Amino acid sequence: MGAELIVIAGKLIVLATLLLTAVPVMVWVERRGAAFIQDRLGPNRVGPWGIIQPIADSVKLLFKEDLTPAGVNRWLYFLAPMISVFIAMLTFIVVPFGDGCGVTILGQPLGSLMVASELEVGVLYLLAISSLGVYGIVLAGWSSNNKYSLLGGLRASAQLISYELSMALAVLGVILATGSLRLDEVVAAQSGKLWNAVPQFLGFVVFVVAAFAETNRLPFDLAEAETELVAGYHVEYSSMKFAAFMMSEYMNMVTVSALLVTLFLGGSTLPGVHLEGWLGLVVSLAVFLGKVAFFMWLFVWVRWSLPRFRYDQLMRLGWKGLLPLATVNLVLVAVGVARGWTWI
Amino acid sequence: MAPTISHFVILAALLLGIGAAGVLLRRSGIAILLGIELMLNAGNLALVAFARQHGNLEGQVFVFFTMAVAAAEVAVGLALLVAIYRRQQSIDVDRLSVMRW
Amino acid sequence: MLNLLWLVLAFPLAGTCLLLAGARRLGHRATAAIGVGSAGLSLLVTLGALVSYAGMHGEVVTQTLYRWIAAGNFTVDLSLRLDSLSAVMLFFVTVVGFLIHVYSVGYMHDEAATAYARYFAYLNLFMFAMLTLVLGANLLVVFVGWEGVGLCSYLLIGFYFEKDWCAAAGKKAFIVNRIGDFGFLLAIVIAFKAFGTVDIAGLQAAMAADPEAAGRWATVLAVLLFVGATGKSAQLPLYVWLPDAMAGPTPVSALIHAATMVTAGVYMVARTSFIYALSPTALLVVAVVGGVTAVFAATIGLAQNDIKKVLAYSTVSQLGYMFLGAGAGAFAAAIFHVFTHAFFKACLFLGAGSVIHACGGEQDMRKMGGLKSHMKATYWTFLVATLALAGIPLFAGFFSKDEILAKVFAAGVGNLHGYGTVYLGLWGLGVVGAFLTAFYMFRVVYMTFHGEYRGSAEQRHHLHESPGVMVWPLRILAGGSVVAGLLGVSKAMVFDWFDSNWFEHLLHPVAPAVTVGHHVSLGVEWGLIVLSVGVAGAGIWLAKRFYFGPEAGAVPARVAAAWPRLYRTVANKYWVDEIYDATVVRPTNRLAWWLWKGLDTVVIDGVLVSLAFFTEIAGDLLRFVQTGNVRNYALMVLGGAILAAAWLLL
Amino acid sequence: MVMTVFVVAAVLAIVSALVAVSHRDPVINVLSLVVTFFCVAVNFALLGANFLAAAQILVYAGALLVLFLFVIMLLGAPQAPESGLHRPVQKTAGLALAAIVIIGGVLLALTMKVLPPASPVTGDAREIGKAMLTTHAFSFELISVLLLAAMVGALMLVKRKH
Repeated sequence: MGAELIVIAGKLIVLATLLLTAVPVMVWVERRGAAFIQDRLGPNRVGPWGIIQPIADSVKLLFKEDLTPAGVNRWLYFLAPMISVFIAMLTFIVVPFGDGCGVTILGQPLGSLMVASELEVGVLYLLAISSLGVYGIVLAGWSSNNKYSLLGGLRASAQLISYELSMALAVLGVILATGSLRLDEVVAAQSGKLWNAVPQFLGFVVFVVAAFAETNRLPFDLAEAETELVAGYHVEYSSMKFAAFMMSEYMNMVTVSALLVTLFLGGSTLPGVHLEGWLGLVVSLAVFLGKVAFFMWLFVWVRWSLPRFRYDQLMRLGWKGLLPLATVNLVLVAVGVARGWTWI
Repeated sequence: MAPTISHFVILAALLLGIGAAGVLLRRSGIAILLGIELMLNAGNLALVAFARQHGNLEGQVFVFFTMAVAAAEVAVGLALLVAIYRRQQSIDVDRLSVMRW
Repeated sequence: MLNLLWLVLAFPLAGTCLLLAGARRLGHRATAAIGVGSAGLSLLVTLGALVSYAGMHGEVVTQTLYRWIAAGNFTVDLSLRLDSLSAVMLFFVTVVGFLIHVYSVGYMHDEAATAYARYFAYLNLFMFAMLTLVLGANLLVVFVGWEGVGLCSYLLIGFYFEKDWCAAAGKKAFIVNRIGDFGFLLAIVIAFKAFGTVDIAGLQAAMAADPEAAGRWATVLAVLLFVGATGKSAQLPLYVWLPDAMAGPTPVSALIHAATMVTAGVYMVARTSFIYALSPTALLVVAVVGGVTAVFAATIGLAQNDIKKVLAYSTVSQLGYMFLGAGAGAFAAAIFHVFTHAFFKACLFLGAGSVIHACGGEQDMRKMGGLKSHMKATYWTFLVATLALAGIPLFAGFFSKDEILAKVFAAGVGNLHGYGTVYLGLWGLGVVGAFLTAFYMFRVVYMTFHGEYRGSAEQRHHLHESPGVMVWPLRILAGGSVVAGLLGVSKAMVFDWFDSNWFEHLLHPVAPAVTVGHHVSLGVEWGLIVLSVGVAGAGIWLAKRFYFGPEAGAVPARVAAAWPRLYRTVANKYWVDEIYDATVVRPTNRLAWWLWKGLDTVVIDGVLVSLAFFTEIAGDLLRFVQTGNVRNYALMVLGGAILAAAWLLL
Repeated sequence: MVMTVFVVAAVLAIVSALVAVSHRDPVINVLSLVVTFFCVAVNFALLGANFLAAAQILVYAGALLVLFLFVIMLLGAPQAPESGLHRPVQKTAGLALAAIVIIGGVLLALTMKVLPPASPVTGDAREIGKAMLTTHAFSFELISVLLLAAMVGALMLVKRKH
């Protein structure tokens, strides 16, 4: 019991560190990346290549005045950023971010590196928890008592509900091919054959597009849309509450990227590589981080490359584009499974 | 001491009663719909409890059907509310008695 | 190749779907490509299948696509059956069908794009249905094809549905066909009831296994099937729709109402010949109906002035010959006539279409004449086909018609089933029919192609030979009308030198002839041949005397004047349509009217109205319970639920 | 341990349910109902229905209540004026009925035979799916038709007439 708890606690610490470290790193990557794409320098004063800049930013945010506008619904106004961060962190615990490779700590096998490894309904849990993320945004928009925030919140709720559907359908294809709701089994099932992204290319594409919508990133950041809604749902927020929204956005990016990697790109495995012991553990972690890093970069890349969709275009894409595609993917996978095609 | 089925059923009964009170006493259409949702959920809880008692899955399967019905009900109910609101700028159901006789 | 047999059906069906889906978007070119292409692909697959089938030894090939119906012990597979009989049908249906598709490209070219697409879609659908009918391995699949061709026939007859009389003709064809179809359906039901299967092979096996039951049911089954055949193949008394069916575009008349669909009845009789072989009565019925129809329709054909109407009655008459042959037990001879008839009658219709096309839509022969010099290719092909139809030696119709007459004569002399005299009488009718056929066909040739042009000056200016896509099918079909007969030269014609009747051999395993022990001697057979040639020659001579030269038309006018009543009777088609109208159509209408006004309006509506009235009163009383308050309703619902729960629990 | 979880969840569920039906702010109503549903999901998990627990959160908290919030915002948070017409009879009868429901349910729970829980059935997704698509296939189809009808109906109701 004690050893088990220690292992779980260890995993939790690793996880939280990973997630929280990812945020400043991503902020830096985003700013430097934007600068690179727009052919300018970006932050370069604080530390070498401006590496310390995110820390300076957070210190600044921490010491800003925490403003509570008049006429807001205090409770909800306070609750909204907390919900956002909480949900963003909660989703990660079922993602297998590495392979234990038979390593034992205090006589306790590490197993697949995720916190809640005994959860049979991992994928469903993920979908369920991530579907709650919308509450943070909607409540922020609502409680601010500001028409821009309200519009942002409204848009966010409609958008998230719409895209969650396509996303879930795309995930269903993977589940169908795997035959299990456990994410570590999804990874294990991919290690012996093609990664899911190949036979379920449609589902993969749908998931990637929906991922952008679910994280409220360009080209789908209609909820904040600074050029029309000022800053959307968090227009009234300042100081650490604002920082909380920022953090949750970046954490969501990490989660979604990790999911993409897990569901469609073989997770922490590389085809043809089987290592044992600590070496295997380190390599698998590195592989996973590498894959996730690629998608994180993709988020940045796309943000600074594509213009924003109009709202009706967004909805049309979601309902008339992605949903049918995801359905087609699901049907194809179902046919494949029914016919016993092993490669699917 | 582990909770027995009775505990769950009592909880379900309480939730059902609270939901029923909400439906019967509130005048806001949204509150009424929420009360109905609560009642359905209480029913679900009882179903799962009974399924556990009998050791089969029928109850759980039925809960899924209930969820689907709840989803359909909410969709139509909210659409009705929107339509009503457009008509008389209010969702007070006591103002809806113009269609009698 | 044989396991690709289903493609024969799939291509036309795919063509239909494409054309119907794209009717508004496809241009003429694309439509023609899809329509003709699908028929062509079907033809290619057919030829491939037939080549590989030819390498076998006449086995029956069945291909089961899937189990269609499974209900208790009643199972029906969607399965196809290829044997020598269906192979013959398959061959000429796809060949003639493809040629007519090609011809239609030119003939229908003036239609609007959507109508053009619709036309080809229907034509492809017809091909699909007809091939289903031919290839079906059980009666139910055959019935699907049977109904399918009926539907296409209806759609295509009413193709110009904006004209009332075209739509009416379509409806007439459909309704008359339904009467026959009902007989067919009854036969299927009885077959299942009596033998527990609707599969053709299964039925045959079941009847062979239980001769007693087979003998009991054979006559009923055979006659009901024949009722179906009279509808589809336009025999007495259900022939009336076919002449009206000429309202459709001419290629349709050629394909559906001459070459393929109308022969479906004959095919069906040959297909189920094992039933007919067991029932002398049914055979006699078939023979009598066929023989009488042959002469009856031919006499009507004498006095028609619409070129397509003459051909229509000729078709009815020739179908009569086929049934006459089948009724004499010579199923192979009947199918042989179906086969040759497909070529020359399609050729005749397409030739007529070419003529009509040239005359700007004119169908009345009294306004034609002298077209020979304007359209050489049409004239020569038409003439070849006419000679074939008239039964002039070396042309296809001679061999097949003569074969039928010889078999009927043999049946008469051999006293088949003890009905020898009847068969002899029918043979006499057949010979008369042959004379009439030669006469009215040459009447058409002389009135249309010889003499002076009698149409308007504007039409004369317009006269031209048809384009290549229309002429080439004519040439190919004319070629077929010459050579098709060589497949079944009877033994007598080569002086018993060798067994030259390849066609009969081919079909013998599938549809064995009902034979009589008596053998007609070679001399008598030659006598019959000479007689029928002489009769045909006499017909041609008479036609030339009546309708050729400066005196053309004078003699017939004198004849008509001498017997005015007879002439009017024949010209008005024996008033059959009028009789049907008075005895069937109008009484039915009146009955329906009474049912509507009497039963429906008074009795049924009355009950319903009074029910509604009482409900309304009850509602009037009960509506005071409705407070209009939603929460009140909720209260009642919950109270009721509690009461119900209490009642259940306590 | 299990009992503690149950008690906490049950108390929280009842309190939040009370808030959900009694608070005047519809947004608060919805949010406290989210808490209730969470607690019910916890109860599902306690009963071994893990899959249902996740589905409960996904469907109710993730979709249905968001829809409620969406509509509330769309209508600008209509605060129903609970003044005006009072209906004392309605109120009394409503309370009485609710009380009957509760008392009846509790009595039923206390008097019913509590068997030792039969072999613990875990609500495995596979088993539920199989049951749904085999024994209950007809109901499943019916539900799908119902959902379609609801979708069409909702669209028709809110469509603006031009």
